[in-house]
Formats: sequence, structure tokens, C-alpha cells
Amino acid sequence: MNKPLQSKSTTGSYLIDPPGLKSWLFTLDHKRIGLMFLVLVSMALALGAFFALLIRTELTLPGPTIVSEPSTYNRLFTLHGAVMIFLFVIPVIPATFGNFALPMMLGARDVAFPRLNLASLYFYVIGLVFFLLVLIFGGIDTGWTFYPPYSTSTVTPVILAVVGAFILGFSSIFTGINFLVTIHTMRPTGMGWFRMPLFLWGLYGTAVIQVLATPVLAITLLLLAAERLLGIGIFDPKMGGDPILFQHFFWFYSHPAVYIMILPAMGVISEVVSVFSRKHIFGYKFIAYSSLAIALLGFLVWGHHMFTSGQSQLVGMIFSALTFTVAIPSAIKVFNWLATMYKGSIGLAPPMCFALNFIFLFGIGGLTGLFLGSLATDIHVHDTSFVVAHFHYTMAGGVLMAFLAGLYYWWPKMTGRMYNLVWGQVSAWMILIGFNLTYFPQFIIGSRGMPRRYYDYTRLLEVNPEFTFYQIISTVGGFTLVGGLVLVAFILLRSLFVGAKAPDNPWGSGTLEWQCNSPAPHENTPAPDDVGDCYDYNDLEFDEQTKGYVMKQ
Amino acid sequence: MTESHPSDEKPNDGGCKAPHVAHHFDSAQQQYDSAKLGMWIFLLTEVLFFSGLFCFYAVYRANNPQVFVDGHHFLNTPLGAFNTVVLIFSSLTMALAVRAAQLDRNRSVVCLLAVTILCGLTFMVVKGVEYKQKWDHHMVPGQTRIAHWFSDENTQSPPKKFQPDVQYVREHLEEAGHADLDDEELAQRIDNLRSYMGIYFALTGLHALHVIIGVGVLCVVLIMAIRGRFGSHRFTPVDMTGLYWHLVDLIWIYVFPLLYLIP
Amino acid sequence: MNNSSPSPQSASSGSDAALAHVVDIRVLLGVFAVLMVLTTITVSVSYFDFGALNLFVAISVATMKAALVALYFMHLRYDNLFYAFVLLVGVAFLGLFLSITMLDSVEYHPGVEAWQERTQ
Amino acid sequence: MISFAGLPLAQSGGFWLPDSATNSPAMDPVFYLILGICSFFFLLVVGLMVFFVVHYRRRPGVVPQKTASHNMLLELTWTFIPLVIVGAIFYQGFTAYIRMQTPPPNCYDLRVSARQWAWQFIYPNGHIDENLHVPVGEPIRLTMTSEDVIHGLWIPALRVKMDIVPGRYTSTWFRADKVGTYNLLCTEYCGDEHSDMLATVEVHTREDYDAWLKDAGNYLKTLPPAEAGKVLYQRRGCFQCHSVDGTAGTGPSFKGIYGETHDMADGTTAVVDDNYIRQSILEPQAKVRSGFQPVMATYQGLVSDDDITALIEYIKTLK
Repeated sequence: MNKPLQSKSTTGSYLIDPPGLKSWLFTLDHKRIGLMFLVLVSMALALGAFFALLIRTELTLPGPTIVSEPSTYNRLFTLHGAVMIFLFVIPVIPATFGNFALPMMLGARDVAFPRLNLASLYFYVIGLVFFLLVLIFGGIDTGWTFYPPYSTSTVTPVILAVVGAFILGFSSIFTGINFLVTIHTMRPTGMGWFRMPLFLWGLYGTAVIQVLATPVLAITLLLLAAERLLGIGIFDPKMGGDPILFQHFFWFYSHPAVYIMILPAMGVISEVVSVFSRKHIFGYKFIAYSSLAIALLGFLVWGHHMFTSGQSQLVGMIFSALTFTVAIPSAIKVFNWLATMYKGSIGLAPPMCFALNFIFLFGIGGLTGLFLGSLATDIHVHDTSFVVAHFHYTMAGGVLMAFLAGLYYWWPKMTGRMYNLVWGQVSAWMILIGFNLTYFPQFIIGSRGMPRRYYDYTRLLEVNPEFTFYQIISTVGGFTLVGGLVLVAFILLRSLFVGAKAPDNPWGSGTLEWQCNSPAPHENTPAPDDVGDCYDYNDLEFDEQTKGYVMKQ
Repeated sequence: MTESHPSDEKPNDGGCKAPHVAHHFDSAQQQYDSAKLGMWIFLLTEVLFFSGLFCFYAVYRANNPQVFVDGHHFLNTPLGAFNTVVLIFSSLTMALAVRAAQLDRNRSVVCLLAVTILCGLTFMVVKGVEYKQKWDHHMVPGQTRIAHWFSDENTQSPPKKFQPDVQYVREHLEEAGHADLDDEELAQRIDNLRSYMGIYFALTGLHALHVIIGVGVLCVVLIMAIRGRFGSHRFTPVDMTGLYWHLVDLIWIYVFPLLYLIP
Repeated sequence: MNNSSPSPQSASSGSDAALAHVVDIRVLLGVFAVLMVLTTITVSVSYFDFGALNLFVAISVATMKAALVALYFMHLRYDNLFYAFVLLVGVAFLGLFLSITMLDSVEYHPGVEAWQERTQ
Repeated sequence: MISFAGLPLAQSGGFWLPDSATNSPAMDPVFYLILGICSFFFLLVVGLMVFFVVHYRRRPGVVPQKTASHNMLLELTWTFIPLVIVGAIFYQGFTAYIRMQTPPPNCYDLRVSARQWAWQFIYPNGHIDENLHVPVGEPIRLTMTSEDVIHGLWIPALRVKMDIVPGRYTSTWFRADKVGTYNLLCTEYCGDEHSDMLATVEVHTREDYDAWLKDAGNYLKTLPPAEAGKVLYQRRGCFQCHSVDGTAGTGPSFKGIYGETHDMADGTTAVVDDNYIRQSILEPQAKVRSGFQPVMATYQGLVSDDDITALIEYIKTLK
């Protein structure tokens, strides 16, 4: 039962209260920190997408096209990967929507440690600066994975990038600690664990991974830097070290890290699917537990990145078996979302369009993961464009779609403005089509013989003349996809100037953050004594006057 | 700590909270519990941070046991044992400081924190003596490079070599019962020592960094104690620093036998 | 997990109740004495060679010491069980990381040894 | 140039996998099995999704119907059915992997040495070649190591892939059942010329193979030194970094280099003579020409004195 809140906040919008630049720079308000993160990660996304377009354009035709040197191309794909992973997909949803919505969804006044939260923002900025320095000093060419001994012998500024990633790790850990503690100690009296919105379960699972895995990345990067600077004999075989050990260390973080990326994305989709179907989410507990299951199982599968690396066969088999178990909780979520839509009243506003895109693209991404988890097939497709396509379907098709769904969903609450819904739908179609054109051909060329991280495929054409055709399709798709992203940016920025004033609850959501004014007031409204079921929409009805949902009289 | 804007100070529910309870908490207990849970999760990240080094130690030891037999002869066990005692004693004084803070004994808090800081400094001095010995015999991986960073020479950075004092290594290995090593075998063993010294400096170095950070935080807490900021209901900073300091002790409890004691 | 998390309302009545347990000073001093004894033991046994047992003895003694520090100095014995759970999760993940990585490297080590023999 | 040969109609083999050159492609059935399962579930999920979106789309006056918000039986069903399916996939992949990874007892052994950015295949008679020549229908085992960074050996037509790691040996095996020429590529990113680190697999009949091997191993004796040097230049992969037409690659071009004096990175100068070339092959980092990175790995122990002499003679001819 949703009960109207007793008192609306008396403070002004968080955007203008308190006023002034200084109040923004030193703010402890989670909503402002979330909004600043949104600006920063969007910049990182733009930078990463720019590199992606250069890579795609280069690969369109065989031979050098716009990038004349392989060394430049290698720097491009490394920077694309590093920027997208460390600066975009890992922080994006927890740092923006997590920060913005988590305390409000809990009915708390702020996260448990607001200063730590601000520190997280500034560590992100410092990390960003380090990556920009890498760019200024000519870029690195190790791939985002920093495998030694290449990374200990290349002449590019690896240390700068390593330090940057190290600092971003702190940012991530701070967010994780904050969310864990906030969810544990600051839930209101009426909200038990299984009354929390599912987005919070996603964030909880993410935070668990962030605090457990990120420190291992930190030590790995420190050791890599020490190896490169001093030769301490850990990873470089010339000094008596073991390069496979680095891969274990690296993937112990970096595999769970993909769940850092996808869990909050799934949380967003759980919210959106339920709200826009006007149906209670189906199988709440299964979805909640599957978030925890993914978080924990995610730690047991890192070796599937190493099936052909020289890892022992025994360990390969163990990891393959464990890898398949992690497919189950993801499958459960997808089935539950479908069951939620069953017999609903499905409204196709932009957030829902992107949620549907998510199910479509993540479906392909998740299912093609079966090829990579299975030992025999992984031998063939490992390190090919097939893998590139797979992780773009999960990471971009998953996280980016959920980011856009969440952005369209929370935008009215963040900015107090409505955007053009029809153009929002157009952007969803454009991105869906562009995405599939870009990455589907890469499955085909990958399994047919196209390795990843290849600057030029001229010499492969003799055996595989069809590659050129697929690469052209892929590039056309790439430009469509980025065009779609630009359209999204245009629609949303335009709404800031000409958008209608947003109602308090434009979508009819039951979670607490929609019970306050839009844009959210500076002071969060504390939760009522009886929080009720946030997926119960019976009490809400559409009000023609405000164009939003209100409590039934 | 960053500036807090005015509205942060406004108590939200009519001033029934104690003044040190931040605006977003309902009660002092909630604030204390949050801080403590946050601290424990932070300690969890510290455990996993060191796990990488312990993992490397285990892997390297399992595959090259001989290197560890050789290597531990180069460490000074009495100094390590002394440092262990110092660190455990500092843990005791830290625990006592927390207790004193809980019981409103502010002067005891100040004294006990000061002793803890002194122990931390003693630990660092002893560690410095050990490092100096290693440095004098060129036992630091990449030593020529480090020396080059601190010299005024404007030449190209030298290669990352490990070239310890051969005579010194030979003497130590003879003490350990390897009297008749020919030159080739000695060179091989010296080469293998690089990874051992690598793990030694990585483990003790990162631990020492934690001690330094701990001492720094303790100094801040000490100043707060001198200014009388603590009492039976507001001792969170002492308690949290204590937890951190105990963890640093806890890690050393493992590092010491693994590096210094096991032959 | 619901019950083990610190409850927000347990002391909302005011700030009169103590925030946490105060450890008896005799317990702290006693623990310190035991830690010193254990340190003496572990140092003195290191002068004798027990072969494969060396590692076992050293780790066992260290674990006993660590447990004492965690239980009494870090108040785990008196605190919410959830904190102990957090610490144990850390140890468990360390174990997971270490055991699988070690299993693998021991498995593939013959390939490294063969190479070392050939090049030396 | 976009040629129409680029259309996918021209692709050989199936739609997904290239032609197989081996009769024991344990991988292919597993690949198609997973593809079938994936396609089924994708169509199921997306089909239901589209059906729901169309059928239950929001219309005026139509309200959502109340359904149960959970159903334990249903949820356990869609937990266990996928579990059984992925278990089956694991089992298929696992057994195929065992077959792919267990070499038969009577393998023909070849050694592979990879370096930035060339392959060296070392044959039983000591001959080193830049391409892989194998007899048809016989199991071949490759024992591989790298001299610098991690590389990866992939022969798509034979479904073989294994990383090549410095400081240790890795191995893999295959059996080629069709005479022909196939691609062999590096799949582990290894630096600038990664995408140029290609070789071919030449599958011969046993007689042809024996004849080739006998012939190939003899060129140092049968050819004049300068021509033998040219063969070495090709086969040892020198061409990957050093051109003979004057364009600078990763390393200096060999054209007209003999007898010239050059600035070194450390500020000295050196004359390119026999001793300098010998030193540059055996200790490449000793004197690096200015403007080039010290990236070459040593050939110590990989080339004989006769090889070096032949190479010097070849370089002398490049005016």
C-alpha cells in the first residue's frame, strides 16, 4: 500500500538550494554528486565513442585507411577499452543513478558517509585526469588488460594509466562501502530487506563485488608498476616472474567487474519493466537472490578468460563448469521480467523502449556467452571478433541500454523537465538497429577467422574475401549507433530549455523517490512509518491536470 | 574534511539528537554502527589488497622452495621479532586507549595514543635499519634505477637489474650450509633471489606504508584527544583508528613468520 | 542477514545507553601476555627444522594470535556477529583466490621447469 | 576497392565456421549444438517479449489484469531447465575439449618459437622455417615458446588455438586431413605488427613433405652465401622489421646499410661492418641506432655462424 507522505519538503530544489558554484564543488548532497557524476561519465562515454568510431572507420576497408600506423591504431583500441571500462561502464550506474536515487529510495536523508561520497567523485576526477595525461603523452598500446611482459616492455606511458586505474579503483571502493553501509544501517523501520526496490538489490550486489574485487586489482596494478619500474621478478619471465600469474590476478578482479557493470543495470531494468507494465514485479525474491548469486558466482569463474592462455587443463575444466552456473541467475531475471509483462498494460515510453532493447541485446550477449564458456568452442573463438561482439552485446547492449533507460526514467526527477517522448522512441530504434548492424557481423567474421585487435585484415582476404562486406556493414552500424547516442543527448539537453515542467510522478512509479517534488528538493523527505509495497500500482491514477500520477482519493 | 554547508548543521527532527550526530542519522547509535560497519568493510578491502601478495608468496614458494630456503637467511630474525613485540604492544596500548575513551578518561587516552604512536615510529626505525642493510649490499631489485632517480645525472635511466654484493651473498649461503657453490650455481641462485627480495620488499614495504598512514591518523586523533573531543558517547574516531591499527598488526603477525621464520 | 545487521532503532531512545561494550582491562592484559608467549614459541621453534611441519606450525600460531587480536582487541567477541562475518568473508575470498591460482600454477609448472632446464 | 568477392555469398564452409581441414573437428558439432540452443531461447524470449508488447500494449480503458506476483513452481522450473541445459552443454564442450587436447601417442613433434613479429617453426633436422609445413593425416604436436611477449597461435581451418608464453613451453596438437594451404595467425595482441604476424600452414603428402624438408634444410650448403642469406632473411622473419627497399620499419632498412656510419641512441657512432652486424644479431640492445626503439630480441643460440655469414653477404648485396 502506498500512502501519501504526510508532509512535502519545504526546502527548494536541490539544483538551486543552496546556490553558488562553491556549494556544488563542496556539496555533500548525494543528488548533486550523482548529477556531477552523470556529466563526467557522459564525457567519458563521448570520448570512448569517439575512439570507437576511429577504430570502426579504420577497419571498414582493408589496408590503412584513416589511421596510417598500426601503432596509432593500437593506442586507439587500448584507450577505447580503458576509457570505456574504467571511466564509463564500471562507475556509470552506481555513481549516477545509485548516488541520486539510493538514499531517496530508502527514505534516508543521505548516504551513510557523504564526505566519502564526495571523495569518490574527486578520485574519479583525478583518475580521469590521469587518463587525459596518458592521452597527452601519446597514449598507451597494451590493450586495457595490461598483459605483461608486453606492458612491462612497451615504451608507452603504462605507469600513468596504471596509476589512473588504481585511483579509479578507490573511487569505486568508496561508492561500494557507502552503499553497503547505507543499505544495512539506514533502511527505515518499515522497510525490511525484501521490501527494498530491486534496484537497491542490484546496487547491493555490485557493492559487494566492488569491495571484494577492486582491492585485488589495486595490488595487481601496483605490482605491475613495480615490475615495470624496478623489475621485482613477479610477472616478467625475464626476471624470474610468471606472466600467467598476472592474468589470474587481473581476471580475479576483472571478471567480477563485469558484474559490477551489469548488476545495477539489471536493477534499473527490474524497476522500469514493472513500472511501465503497471504490474507487480514477478518473483521478487528470485530476482533479489539472483543478484546476490551473480555477485558471488561471479568470483568463481575468472579463469574462463584464460582457456587458451597456458592455464592448466584441470583448472580450465573447473572454471568452465563454474562458468555455466552463472548463466542461471541471469536467465531467471529475464524470465521474471517477461512474466512481469504478462497481462500488464505496457506503455512504450522511452525508458521501457530501452529496457526492451536491453532484453533483446543482453539476450544475444548472454546466450553467445555459452560458446565462450564451453571449452571446445572457446578454443576456436577465443581472442576473435566473436568475443568482441559478445562483450559489446552484454556490456554496451546491457549497461549502455540500462543507462539510457535509467537516464530517460530519472531525468524528470533529476532536472524537473520532460523530454519529447516520440523522439525518445526514435532514438531507441536507431540505437537498436545501429547496434545490431555493428556487432552482429563481428560474430560471423570472428568465428570465420578474424582475430581481435587487428589493425589490418588485407592478408586474410585471400582465404576470407567476405570480411570486407561485413566490416562495411559494421561501420555503417557504428555510425548509426553513435548517431542514436547523439540524438539522445540532443533530446535531453533540449528538454532543459523547452521541456515541459515535469510532474512529481510522471511514470506512476511506486518507489519513494517519486513521492517528492520534481526536481527533487534539497532535503530528502524521510520515509513514512509504513513503507508499503513499492510494486503495487493500484493506488496510483493518472491525473490529466498535472500529466502525472497521483494517489487515488 | 570538506566544508559543510549551513543546512547540514540543521537538526532535522527538532533537536532531540546529540549535537555530534550528523544530520542524516537518526541517532548516535545509528551513526556509530554505520561508522563501524563501514570500517569493517574497509578492513575487508585491506585483507583482499594484501591477498595478492600472499597469493604470490604461496605460488612462488610452492614452485621454488629452494629460493625461500636461501632467501630467509638474508633477513634479520631478531630485528623482526623485536618489531613483532613492538607492534603487538602498540596494539595493546591502542585497545587500552579505546577503553579509556569509552570510560571518559581523557588523559589516559592522550598518554596511550602517544605510546602507540611511539611504538609505530620505533617499528619504522627498525624497519629502516633493516632496509639500510639490504641497500648497502645491493639487495634491492632495480637499485641502480632508484639510485639514478635521486642522483643529479641527466643520463638515460639504467636497466632494471638485480646485482647484489656477490661476496655478501656467498657468505650468507655458506652460513646456511652451501659452502661449495661454483660460480655458475651462485649466479643462478642470485638470479632467483630477485623474486624473493621482490616479495620481501613488496610485503614489508606496503605494510610499512600502512604503519606510516596509521601513525599519521593516530597523530590527528591524538590532537583531537588533547582538545578533549572524546567521551563515552563520542569515541568513534579512536575506535575506528584502533580497528585499523589492529589490522596492521594482524597482517604483520602473518608476514613475520612467513618471511623471517620458515626455513 | 536481516537480523544480523545493526539495528537502527536499538538506541534511538537517546544517547544514554553505551554505544559499545567496554572490555575488561584484565582481559586485554591477559590477551597481550598470551600473544607474547605465542610469539616466543613461534620464534623459538623456528630454530628447529620440522620439515613440512614448519609452515603448518608457523601458520597455526599466527592464526591463533590473529584470532586473539581480532576477538579481543578488535572487540569481535562482544560486537555484532556481522562484523566477524565480514572479516571471515575476506579470509574466505583470500583462500579462494590463493587456492585456485596456486592449483593452476602448480599444474602448469612442469612447462616452466622444462623451459628452465633447456635454457640453463 | 570493394570487390564483389567480398559478398558473403563467396564464403567457403558454412555460414558460421570456415571450411574444416581436419576430419576430427570435435569442436564443430558442439558449436552447432550451442547455436541451436541459443537460437531457440533467443526466439522464445524475444518472441514472447514482442507478443506481450503488442498484445498487452497500453490502451485507453484497458487496465492491467491481476496475476500472481510469484509462483514457486514456475520459477523453480525455469531455474532447473536451464541448469540441465547448461550442464549438457558443459559436458559436450568438456568431452570435445579432452579429445582436442589429448595428443595421440605417436605424434610428429615440431617446435615453434614466436617473437615480435615472426614465426619460426623448427623441424626435426634443425631446419627453421617461417611457415608451418606438415604431412597430411598425421598427428602433429607443437611445443611452443616465445622469446619476448605473449603470442597466440591460431589455425582457423584446424580449430587449433594456444597461447605462446615466454619463460615456459605450451603445447597443442592437430591432424590435418586435407592437402592445401591454410592461414596461421597470431591471436594474442603482441605489439605494433600484431596484425602482420601471419604464416601459412602447408599440408603436403608424406612424400612431398619429406622432399621439401630435405631440400629446405640444405640451402646453406647448396646455395651461394648471398642467396642463402636472402632465404634466411625471409625464413627467420627479418623482413618483419627490416625492409630491403629503404623504407624504415620497426628497425632500419637493410638497403645500402653496409659500410655506412650511423648515430647510435647512446650518442656514439658506429660503422655497419661485419662485427657490427654480428653484434646486432646476437646482442641487439648493445648498439641501437638513434631513432629506433630497443625492441629487438636476441638471436643468440638461434642462428649459427654460417647463418650470420650468409646474412652479412646478403646485406652487402643490397645497394
